[in-house]
Formats: sequence, C-alpha cells, structure tokens
Amino acid sequence: MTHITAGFMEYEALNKAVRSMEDDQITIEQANGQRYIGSALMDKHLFIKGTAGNALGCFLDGGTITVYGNGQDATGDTMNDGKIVIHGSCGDGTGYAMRGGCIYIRDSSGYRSGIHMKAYQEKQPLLIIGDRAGSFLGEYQAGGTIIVLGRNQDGRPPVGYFCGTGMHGGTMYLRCDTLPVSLPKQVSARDAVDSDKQVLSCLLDEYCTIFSFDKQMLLASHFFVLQANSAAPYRMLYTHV
Amino acid sequence: MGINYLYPPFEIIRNQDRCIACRVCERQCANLVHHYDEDKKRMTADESLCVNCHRCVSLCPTRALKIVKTDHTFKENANWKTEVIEDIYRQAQSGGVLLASMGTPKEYPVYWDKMLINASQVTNPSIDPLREPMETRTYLGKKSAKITRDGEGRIITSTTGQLKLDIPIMFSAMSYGSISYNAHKSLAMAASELGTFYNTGEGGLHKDFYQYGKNTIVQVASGRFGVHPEYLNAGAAIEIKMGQGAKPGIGGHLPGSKIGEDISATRMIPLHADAISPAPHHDIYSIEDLRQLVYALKEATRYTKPVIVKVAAVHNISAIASGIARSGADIIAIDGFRGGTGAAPARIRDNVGIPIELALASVDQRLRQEGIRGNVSLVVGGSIRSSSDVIKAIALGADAVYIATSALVALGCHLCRTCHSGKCNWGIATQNPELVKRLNPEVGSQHLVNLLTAWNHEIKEMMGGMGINSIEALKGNRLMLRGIALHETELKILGIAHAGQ
Amino acid sequence: MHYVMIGNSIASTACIEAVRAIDAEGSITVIGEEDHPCYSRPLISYLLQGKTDENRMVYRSEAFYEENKVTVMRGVRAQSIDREEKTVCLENGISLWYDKLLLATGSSPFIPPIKGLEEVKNRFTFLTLDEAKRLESNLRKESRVLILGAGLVGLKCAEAIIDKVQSVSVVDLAPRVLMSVLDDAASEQVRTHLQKQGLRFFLGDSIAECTPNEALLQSGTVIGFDLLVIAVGVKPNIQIALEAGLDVNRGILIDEGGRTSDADVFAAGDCTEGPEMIIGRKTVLALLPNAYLQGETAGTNMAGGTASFDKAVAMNALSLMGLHLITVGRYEGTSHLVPCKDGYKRLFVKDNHLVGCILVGEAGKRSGIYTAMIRNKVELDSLNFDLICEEPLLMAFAKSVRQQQLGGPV
Amino acid sequence: MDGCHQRIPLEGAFRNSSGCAISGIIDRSGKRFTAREAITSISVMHDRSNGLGGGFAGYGIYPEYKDYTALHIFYYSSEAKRACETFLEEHFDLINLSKIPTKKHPAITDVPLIWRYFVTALPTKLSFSQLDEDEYTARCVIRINREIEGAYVFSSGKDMGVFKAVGFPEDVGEFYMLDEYEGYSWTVHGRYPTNTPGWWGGSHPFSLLSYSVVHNGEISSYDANRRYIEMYGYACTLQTDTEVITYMIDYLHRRMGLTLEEVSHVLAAPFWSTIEQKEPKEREEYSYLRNTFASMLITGPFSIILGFKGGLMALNDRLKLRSLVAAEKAGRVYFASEEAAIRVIEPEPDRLWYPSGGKAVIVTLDSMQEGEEHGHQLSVSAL
Amino acid sequence: MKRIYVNEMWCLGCHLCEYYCAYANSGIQDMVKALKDKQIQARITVEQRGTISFAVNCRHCTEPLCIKSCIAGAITSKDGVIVIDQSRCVLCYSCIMACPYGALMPAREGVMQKCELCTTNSQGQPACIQGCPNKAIVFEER
Repeated sequence: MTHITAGFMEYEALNKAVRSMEDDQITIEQANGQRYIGSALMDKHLFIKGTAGNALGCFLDGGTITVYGNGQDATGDTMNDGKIVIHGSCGDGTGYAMRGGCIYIRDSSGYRSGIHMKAYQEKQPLLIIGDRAGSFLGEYQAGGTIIVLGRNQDGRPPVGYFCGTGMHGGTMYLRCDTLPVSLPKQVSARDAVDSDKQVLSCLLDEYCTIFSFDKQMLLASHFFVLQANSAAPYRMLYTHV
Repeated sequence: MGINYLYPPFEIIRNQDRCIACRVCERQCANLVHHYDEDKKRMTADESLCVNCHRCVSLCPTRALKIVKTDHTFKENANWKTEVIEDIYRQAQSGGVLLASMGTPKEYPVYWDKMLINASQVTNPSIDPLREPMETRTYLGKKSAKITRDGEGRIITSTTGQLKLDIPIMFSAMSYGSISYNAHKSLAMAASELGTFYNTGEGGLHKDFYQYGKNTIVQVASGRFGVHPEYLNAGAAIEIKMGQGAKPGIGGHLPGSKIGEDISATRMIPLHADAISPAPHHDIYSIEDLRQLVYALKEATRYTKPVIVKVAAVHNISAIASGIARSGADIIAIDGFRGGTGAAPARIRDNVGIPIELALASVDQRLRQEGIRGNVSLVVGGSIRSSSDVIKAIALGADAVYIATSALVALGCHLCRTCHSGKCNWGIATQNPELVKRLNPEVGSQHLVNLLTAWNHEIKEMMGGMGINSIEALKGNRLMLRGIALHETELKILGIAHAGQ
Repeated sequence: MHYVMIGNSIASTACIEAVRAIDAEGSITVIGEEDHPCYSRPLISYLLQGKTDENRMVYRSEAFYEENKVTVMRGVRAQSIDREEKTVCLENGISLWYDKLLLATGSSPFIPPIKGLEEVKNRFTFLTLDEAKRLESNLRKESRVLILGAGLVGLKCAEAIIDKVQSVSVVDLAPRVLMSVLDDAASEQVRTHLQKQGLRFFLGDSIAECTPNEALLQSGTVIGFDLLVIAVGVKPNIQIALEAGLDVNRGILIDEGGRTSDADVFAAGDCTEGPEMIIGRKTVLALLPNAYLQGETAGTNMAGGTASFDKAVAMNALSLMGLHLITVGRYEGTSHLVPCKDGYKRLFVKDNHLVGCILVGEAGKRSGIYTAMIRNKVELDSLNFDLICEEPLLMAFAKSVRQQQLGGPV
Repeated sequence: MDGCHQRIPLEGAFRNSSGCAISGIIDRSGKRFTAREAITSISVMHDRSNGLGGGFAGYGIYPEYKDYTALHIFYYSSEAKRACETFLEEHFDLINLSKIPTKKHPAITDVPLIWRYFVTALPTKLSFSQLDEDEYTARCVIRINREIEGAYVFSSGKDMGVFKAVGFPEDVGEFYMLDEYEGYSWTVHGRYPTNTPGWWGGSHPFSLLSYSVVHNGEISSYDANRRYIEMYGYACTLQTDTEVITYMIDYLHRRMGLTLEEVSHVLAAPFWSTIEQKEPKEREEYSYLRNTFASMLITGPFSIILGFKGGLMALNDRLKLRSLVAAEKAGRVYFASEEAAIRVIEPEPDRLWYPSGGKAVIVTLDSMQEGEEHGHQLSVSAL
Repeated sequence: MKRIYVNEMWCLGCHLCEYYCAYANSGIQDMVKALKDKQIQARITVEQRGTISFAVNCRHCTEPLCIKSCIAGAITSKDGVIVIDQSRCVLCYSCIMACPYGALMPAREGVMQKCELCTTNSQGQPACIQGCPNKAIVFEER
C-alpha cells in the first residue's frame, strides 16, 4: 500500500502521481476536491480519504475506488467497468452514462443520478444508493440497474421529482411503501415479487457486506420495480415533411 | 383514414418510347414507386410514394425517366404558400412534430456567394501552382504562447496534440446509425488516403474502423454512446459535441427500429432500444463544467489527444467561443445553421441559429481582440459547398473546414431530404442491409478522394492567383475578400470591404 | 521423342495438344484409317440435317497441324504393333518407330446376327462420315426408313433424316427409347415427343428376319422399308491391342493416366475401358468429352508430365427434334424427382453425393453445375440442397465456395 | 477608459455570460471574522474560475460607519473621478473618503482607481425627492453607473462592502488585504466569463444597496427578466445575469416587501405540476406569486448566494442544474459550489447537505430557515 | 490476363449488367432499338434469391471443360479468352452439360453464346463492368 497526501495538490499532479505508482493499492489522504481521481483507471485499487472531487473515476475501466468521505459531482462519469464504493454520499450526476461496473453509495446521491445508464450484453451497470436520490433519478435510463434502499426515509419514496423521465430500458428498484408522485407515462411500476427479491438479493450481496447492512432486513421490506413500458417511447412524436 | 389533403409533390415522367421495361427502377426503389404491369406490358408508377431521390433516374439505362415537381397548385398566395398549407395538413392529420433532414432548404442569404476573392495583378506576382511549390498543410491545435527551453537552451518543441491535415478540409461528424456502415467506411478510407480526418459522430466507433484510428476524430456527445477509454484512445482527437448547426439546442434521437445488431454493439445499448441524445450534456450546465469534461477527457487520454469542442452557430457565438477558448479546448468547431442533419424538427432546422460566415467572422475577430486566437484552432462547417467556400472561410479566419453534406453528395446523395425515413436509396442514410450495400466503399471513398483532390487543386489555383503559396498566409487575410451586394452591418460583421473599395 | 497415335480422332487431337504443351520438339505422327481430316463423329447427324457441313465438321484446322508439327497419315490402317521393337506396322507396309504410342482406335458399329440381313442391299450403319454420306445419297423423298435401335445413334439418325423421307420407323428390343441413358418417365416423354414429330416406334420387339424390303418382327408385325439403318450399339476396336498382347477386356484396359499394360503404350477414347469414378471400376465410356479428357491425360503423361483423369463419368447431351436431354453419372441411391414446369428432372443421391441426373427440356439449363457436383463429389450437406434441386445455382453453395469460384468478396 | 478597454468590447456592450464558483460563510452569533476562510474556500475551487474575475462581499465590516452608506467606486480616469465626486457632493454628505487600501499583486494588473466614500443623503435633496433613503441612494448609484463614463459604483450598502477585481479570487483577496477586515458574513465569487477579457466592474459580487449576489450559471431568461425589471427604473448596464438577479431581489424584497422565501418562490417558482401537488392554501400562494411576477421567473442554471443585511440566502434553480452544498457547524453556516470548499475550512461540520432545487436556504443572525424540503443530507463523517 | 471477378458483396440485383451485355452484343447502336420489346439475350446471368444476388458469366477457366466437351470444336481459347464460333455450333448442349458455372446459354439464333469479355464487339472493356453501378463485377488482372 502506497500513501499520497493530497492536501492542496493540483489534480493533474495528483493523478499523474497515482498513475505512475507501481503499487496497485494506493491510499490518498486528505483529498480536497481534486478532480478526475482514477480517471480511466484499469487495474489499481485507490482508497481515498477526504472529499473526492468532481468526475471521480470518470471513464473508469476496471479499477476499484473506495472513498472514505463523500464524492462530489459526476462521480463515475461514463464509467466502463470497475467499482466505486462511497462510504458517504455523492453529488449530482452520479454515474452519468454508466456503461458497466458498479457504484455503491452508502448514503445518498444528488440530482440526476444514474441518468443515461446503458447496458450491452455482459456490460450491466449497477448503481446502489443507501438512503435517497435527488430528482431526475434514472433519467434516460436505457439499461442496467438502479437500486435506492430508502434507509432512514421511513418508507417514503427515496427519490425526488421526475424519477425515470425518458426511461426506456433497464430497471429501478425503490425500497419504499408508496410510489413517488407523478411518475412519467413511459414508466410502469409494480410491486416486487419473490423472483424480484431473489434478483435483488444477489445484487445487494456485495453492497450489504461492504457496508455491514442487514440484507435480510432490507429485503423484508416492500420494493417497487420500475421499468420502461416501451423501448421506444417517442415513436409517435413525429411526422415527416 | 379520412381524406388525404396532400397531393403527391412529384410526377414521374416515363418516356414509354424509351422504356425497355428492364425494371431496374422497380428493383432499386425502396419506396416501391415503380412496378411492371403484366397486362399492359409496361412499367407504371405510384408517384405518391416518390421522394425524388433520383435513384431510378440515375440507373435507367435508356434515360426513359425523369421526375418533375407537380404543377398541381393551390390558389396563389404569397403568404399562405403551398408548403405552409401542406405542413398544417400534415400536423392536423398526425399531431406530430414535423421532422426533416439535411440542411435547411429555405432561402436565406448565403454569404459565401456574396464574397469575391482577390487576385494579384502587376504589383505582386501570382504563382503558378502546377509548377511551383504550394502548401496546404495545416496543423490544428493549441499554439503555445510561451517559449520554454531545456537545460541546454534548446526550445522544447513538444506541442501536444496537433492534428496534421494535408488538406484543410475534414469530414464532419456523422454517426454510424445516422449513416450506414459503408458510408462510414468510405469516409474513413478517404480520410486515410487524403491525410485528413473523419469524425465518428456520436454513435461510437465500429470495431472494424479502429484501423483508421489515426485519421479518426472520436466524438463524445450527450448520450455518450459507445464512449469508453479504448474508444477515446482510438482516434487522433476527441470532439465534445455541444451542438449541431442544423439543430442548435436540441438533442438527437435514433429510433429503436434502427438499432440493429451492429449499431447496438457499437453504441453499446440494448437491441432495438431508442438511442436518445439529450439536448444538453447533463453534466455540463455551465462553462466550468465544459472545462471539467475537457480535462476529464484529457486525463482519460493522458493529455495525448487534442480536444475539440463543437458548437452550433448561435446569436452570441463569439462569447461562447471565447469561453471555450478559455476552457482548455484545443480546437473549436463551429457548425453553421445551414448544416445538415439526419433528422431534426423542421422548425428548428429552418429557424434556429445563424449562418456560419457571420459566426466565423465574429468569432475570429473576438478571439483576436481578446488575444486568445492562438489558444485554439477554428474549424467551421455548415454548408461548405466548394473549394471557393473553403478559401473564403480560411480568409475569414478559419484554420480548416468541416464538410459533410458535400461529402454525402459525393457519395451519391441527391439531397432528397428523407434521411429520417431510413430508406435511403443511395445506401447512405439507412441501416437496411439491402440498401447499405448500394454504397460500395471502394467507389465511395474514391469519389471522396477525387472531390477533395480536385478542391485542393482549385484551392491552390486560387491561392496562386492571390500570390500566396502557403495556406497560413491566407488565414484571416480578409483583405483577400470583398463583399458584393452587402450592406454596412454585414460588411462590418464580416470585417471586409465592399467590392470596389 | 517420337509419338505415334493410332486413330485420327478427338482423343488423339487432345493428345497432340497435351503433348505439345510440354514437348514442343518431339515428332508426332497420327495414323488415320478414314481418309478425312479429324472430324467429330457426333456431328454426322447434324451434317445430314444441314446444320453443319464437311468443312465445319473438321475438328482442327490444317493450321493446327502445321503449328504443332504433326504428321497426319490419312486413309491408312495400322496393322500391328511390335512392342519389343516399339514399332507400328501399317497396312501399306510402312513401319513407324515410336517412343510413346497412343491407341485411339475408336469403336465400330455392332451388327446383330439377323436372318436375311445380308440380303438387304440398302443397309447402313450410322457412325462414320462415309456411312452417313452413303446413307444421305440413298435417301429419297418416298423412302421408308427402318432403324434398328432406339438408342442415341438410332434416334439421332432418325432426327437427321425424318424430314427427308416418307417415313421413319424405329425398332428396338428394349421396351423404351434410350434405354441405357433414361429412366422410364423420361423415356416416355422423349418417345411421345418423337412420335409427335412423325417417328413410328416398335419397341420391345426385334427383327426376326429380313427380306430386302421387309422386316418381320418377332411380334409378327411386318414393316416394309427402303433403307435399313443398323444402330444397335458400338463395340471398342480392340483387335490391334489384343494382338499386341495388351490387357484387354471389352475395351483396352487403361488406368487413370491413360496407360495400358505397356508403359509406353497409352490408349484413349471409345476403344478404352477405364476407371469410372462413381462405381470405382473400369468401364467403357464411349463419349466425346471422355475421349478428349483421356487423350489429354495420356498426352501429358506421354510427354513426361503428370496427369490423372479420375473423374470419368457417363454424360450425354443430346438434342432430339428440339428436345434437349442431358444425363450425367449413374442412377443409383436415392432419387429425387423434381417437379419441373417445362421438362423433367431427376437427381440421384448416394452417400451425401450427387451421383447422377436426368434432365429433359428446360431442366437442362445450367446443368453443368450438377455435372461439376458429381465430378467433384461435392458434399451435399455443405450446400443448400433443396435450392440446388430446384435449380442449379451457385447460390446454393457456401459463401466461401462462391468467393473462391467467383473471385470476390461475398 | 484605458486603451485596453477601448479596443475590446466593454462589459455591458454585449450580453455577458459566465460560469463560476461561489462560497459563503455566516456566523449566526454575529461574531466577526476575517475573509481568510472565504479565501481558502474559494481557492479549492480554482478550476471553476479562469482568473478573469473574483470578488468578495463582507457584512458587518464597517461597524464604526454602520449608519452610512459605503460607496466603493472604480475610476478609469481622473475626469471621471472629478465628475463623480461633484455628483456625490451634490447629493450626499461625504462623511469620509479614501482610497481603498490595496497591495501590489503580480496577478492583478490594469488596476483602476479604487475609492471608498461613506455617505449619507443630503436631507434637503432627500426630502425633495419624496423617496426613502434606500431608493434615493439606489437611484443615485444607477445614475452614476449609467451616466458618468469611467466611474462605476460597485458597492453601495451599509456596514458592508464589495471587493472585486480581475483575477483569481484568492489573489483578489490578497490584493484588497481582506485579512484586515472582519465581518459576520462573507460571500466570494470566482468568475469564468465566457466572452470577455474581464472588467473590474463586471466581476462579482454584484451589489446594490446592501444586497450582494454571487452567482454561478447562465440564465436563459435574461432578457425577459431584464426588460421587465427595467420598467421599474433599473438600468442593467452590465448585461450580466447577476446584475438582473440583484435588481429583481431588490425590487421584490425591498420595494414590494416580499419575504425572501417568497422572493425565492418567484425567482425559482416550481413547475406547475409540482405546485398542483401542494396543499390548497400553499398552492394558491405559489400560483399567485408565479403568476403575478411571471416575468421574473429565472430559468436556466443558477446557484446564487445572496448577501443582505444580517443574513445570507442560498438558492438553486428549480432543476438544480448547478451544484450547491450547505453545511452547519455550531453557529456557522457554510455554502459553496463544492463540498471540498467547505471541508477545507470546516472538516467536521455538524451537518452537510445539498439544498433542493428552487428551495431557498435563508440564514439570518437570529434564525435559520431552510426550504421546506431539506434536500439531500450528506454524511458528515465517513467512518 | 484480365478477367471478370464477381464481388457478390456489392451486387444489388439490379440486373443492369444483363441489359448492358445484351445491348453490347446486339450489334445495334441504339439501346432502345436493341432491347425494347425483346426478350434480352445476355451472356451474364444474375442469380438472385432473397437478399443474395450476384452475376455469373464465363470465368474463362484455365481448364475449360466447355472446349473439351464441344462436339463441334466450336469453342476455343484465344489468348485465354474462351470464345465460341457460332457458325460451327450445332446447339447440342454439351457445353451446358460441362460448364461448372452454368455460364453458357442458347442464343436466339439457335446457337450457344457466352461471355467473350466484349473482345468481339466494340466495347473493349466488358459492357457489364461499365454498366454495373456498384463495382459488383470488376475487370482485373490478378
């Protein structure tokens, strides 16, 4: 394990240092909003203490990033593979256009989380949020899975407004007793049944282990399953000149 | 159905004396216009299906066909023109947004055609380009403002990420999805042969085309389709698409019906799911966010690739360009409002944005005023139709131009403007394998190479005429231009004098 | 090197071409019994029909022999071969020394023993140009012609003369026409077609006895005739080989290389009995393409090259009064009768290979594709068999095969 | 004007847009502290600015002159100074005037004359004008800025002051020696103009009377807002978003008497669909405000921190297109564009959260009012 | 020797090659006059089923079975180009039986015809190549 103290280091220098290290286990102490940490990282495991800056793990391609603290905006932007674990919360645009790998957030994330999430064959991205997510969760979702566990929400919908706007693929699981208000037309919601819980159980396995959450307790609660009711929601919108 | 108010816009005129009923028109029309009447023993046509793409006209071996605009007409009305009435009928019938393709067909001024180029006479010599050296090589990228030296006092020459163009013309972004595999391949092969670049557009890069990487610009757009580290590193430069001239301010939407196996794999989205590119990048809501993405891309590619930021030409384009020039971008691409599109709402295509000539002139001027013109290279597109347009663009201040519609026309496009139908009879704007194969990339790329080679000759001729033997000497050399039939404001924006002055 | 070829025929012509492709210098001598330039025997019926003439029947021009430096001795019969001395003794006493010898002695009509046959003055066979010309010169508008034999030769003869005479009758012991090459149904089609054109058939019958102008058939029917053509079959001319001590069965036995039991003596054409590819044993295949290919193979080997003709199969292309017949291979294994709008098609499949086909009328179009499948032993599971049954198309082959055959990307 | 400014189009000559970083700190107990923490905070967000503008607003910094209006003025020529001072003398009692102390800084160049005046309205003029003092002062400020070429009033509040320049904000702080001022609240701005070499007056905060605004984003409704607010005597000479936002707040809060929360319901009115989900009484109020002040709805990305006498208000656009984080520790409340900018000065806050879009967080010296939905709480400590 | 190669990948099934071939070998200057209201006699055939199509004409084999099978000696090789002397042809179909590509076909005049690479008409370059809109057939030296 190699240690770097970030402090007021500029991000370019920090990231260059991280890349140039031979050790594949690196701890960054005192992170102070430095951007792009772990950009396009393929194989290392970074441990970040402090506040990770914007675009943490952007284009991540297989490495693992564990943050003891919060992430800011655009965490996991267009990540392709690998894992980001946040022992805390994240800001807006978390997992933008995520195409693979997983992001585990212990607490909450901001607006527009998991938007534009994609999926292709074995690339099945997964975003799990412990408490709640801001508005526009899963906007334009085309594939993959988003789970919001609604911890500390007393069964209220753990999302803001406009959940699933433009969703046309993938699945969202929300742990709550009532549905978020005014889901868009193209999103259909149903109660999770046993088979869904089995899927959830698998998806939550690693997450619950990492954060020492009681998986069985979580699974015992009510979940909603949100899915797009059409892969092509805007088909009828146009006429041709 | 009810009543259809729309009369077919075209008539198919078949000279039955010449028609040999070879049925090539029938076989080649994806719109199923032509058919052979067994009883009459002759070809007939259903003109209501015709889009006037000229495939049948071009292939008819006896030239027995032509297509004319119908003279069917409404009562003459300078205000309620036929197209206006017909659009209302369409929308009344469907309730849909009017969708159109290619560049706007409306009559807006084309400033290229209102500028004239200079030539030397007597006072300084013109140059004979056929026999004397004539350079059109261009480097795109940030020019460092400071000289740094190594320990031995030698200048450190590493200028990261410069694109070297043998011809100051590149093929601008058209995604695989909006155009066909073979169209893409044609562009890639031609760019390779010409020593210039083509652009993936926002649809990712097909695995077969990684081999053309050093002549490829990979695009990152709001949908982030097919964007991953390998992709970012595959090309010679990365373009962030903020906007497109034909549809500033709006996104794109490739319908699920066009997402077949290959496109699904290239974009990395599920089969037959819509590919939605939102209007904005949802992580860029302000200029510093653009900077954030620019540097995210630079970080991801270890600062080896120049980053292009492409924007549509809009009202305050010079302000926008100034911001981009300060955002870390190496190249700014500006797309004028006459630029093409595979599909855009007609009202937006026809009414939003500004002509590239004015945008270019004001951006170049502004960046110079601010002393940051060297921060970035300027590439302009949006209806560059000929080598003289290229010359004028460079004289106004562009480093290079982007062409797309011209390239498609070279590939056979007849500008029928029905790309959105997916039934392009020329194999360009379609994913139907039967239609796609109509464009043999060997033929296509040769046409593109021919076109640009010819343009380059013409550029050299015109440069020679001006007594200029190196393209740098033309860049921003607005004295080489004069306006014709332009009013004061236009001349002022273009920064040129009127002919005769 | 001295090459001697007995028989001025298709086989020896092919042999000349093959020898010359390797050996430009060696002397070549061809001994032809008939006093004609080499001509194609199947053309004699067309000659009678007026579709060709003697000039055009000539298989290779004079220039060919000049260019290839070939000595042709016409109208001379080879009498014997001295394999010890390596000489051929001609009937005119000349003896030719050879290094390599080709026997292309061809075949002769088989004349069945029929009582009274020798009494028939206007009696003909139909194999050689001379016979054809003799027949032609005897034809009269009012002639009644009786042809014995409803095989290839007999029917071609009938076709050739039917418009020139009053009537043509055909007698054959077999119950149907073209017994040796067609199946029942195809035979029936052909017979019907020919009958419509005016031929009279007496099948399953034979001439029991002849008078100069009448034939009494086994069935008791009496057919009057003015001319009688005997076309019951041919037999290989093996006499000279037999006498020279070469291995001979029905024909002169040869291997794939055209070699006889003497390494310096080769044989090709109708006189031979060589390996057939489908049944895998030797048989007589008296067919023109076969003669050419055997001659060519022999020529190559005679000149020191290496060639093997291991694709010998029966194949016949025949037109009879506008009806085209094509048959290839053998009729064994599973038969596939393919419905045809305009013709008749039957394919035979054995061990995942196409082994034979019978094609009548339009069905014969592009039939070389079937021939190639048979000759090349194409594995049927490698292609779209249903499609190729329907129509011989290259389309039915695997893309890779097409790519290789047609030369471009698929 | 110097040569530079004549060659380049002036700020205000064209529509001006920019992106930015913002930060704000308030001590609810009223305890005064220097700008050092604000400087540190903004420096973490260096990448959000481009060195073309930075500035601070401090409240409670002039206790000895707290009843007087403090005018901070840039002069680009001595003629302008003369003309301006003549104007001031005609309209105000000048209690004190001085050059604002600055320290030479290599990154801060093209420095204009920077003067400070503590003034109070001439009683005769004021009564003649039939205006209240604030309105009187505001009109005078707008007149100077519109009519006296080369003079620009960039701060005009009481017991508060704006300090701004072209440069990175941390450098601007050093330049003005803000370590030597103490206030109970500070806001700071790092500017990223998209179109200009930067002009001192165009830097933020923008201020009128005691309102100051730091803003991040570019609003799309600019000209709709501008043309509307100009009906009420404001002149948007800078053509910046911040300017028009400040005027709207001044209009709504000071002149119309809306509470700041109500102001936020105008500027960042919720979507009708959201309004329709509210309780009837609330729904009516929201509808009324949105409808009555329809032309003051701001659309497009923005996050602002408003400084006012005795407090700060933070507000995001209703889609929350800009980042904004809030934190609280004991009596202190922090706002910033990025969490790291807070953590760097307060590593262990009691509470940390992202305010929801359109929901104002209003902090005053004696109370704190958050939007009715608390936005999204962040973990304070990771372990 | 330059030969025709078939790029099946690029064949559009338009059949123009057949028409240009028939025209080129019609001996008539005007295409309309040559082809109108006539059954065309092309020496090239487009095989087409579903979405697959490609043109087939004589491959000009180096081991030409047609020559070897022709009973009339009408087919010969002229510098590698396999040509047919129609005056000698008796339409026996032996060549049809022999050609592995199905590249010979009867002409209207009661004789066989085949692609002769336009060496015997005035085209020079094969007319099918000139008429192909997509380089699906090419004339190349390989």
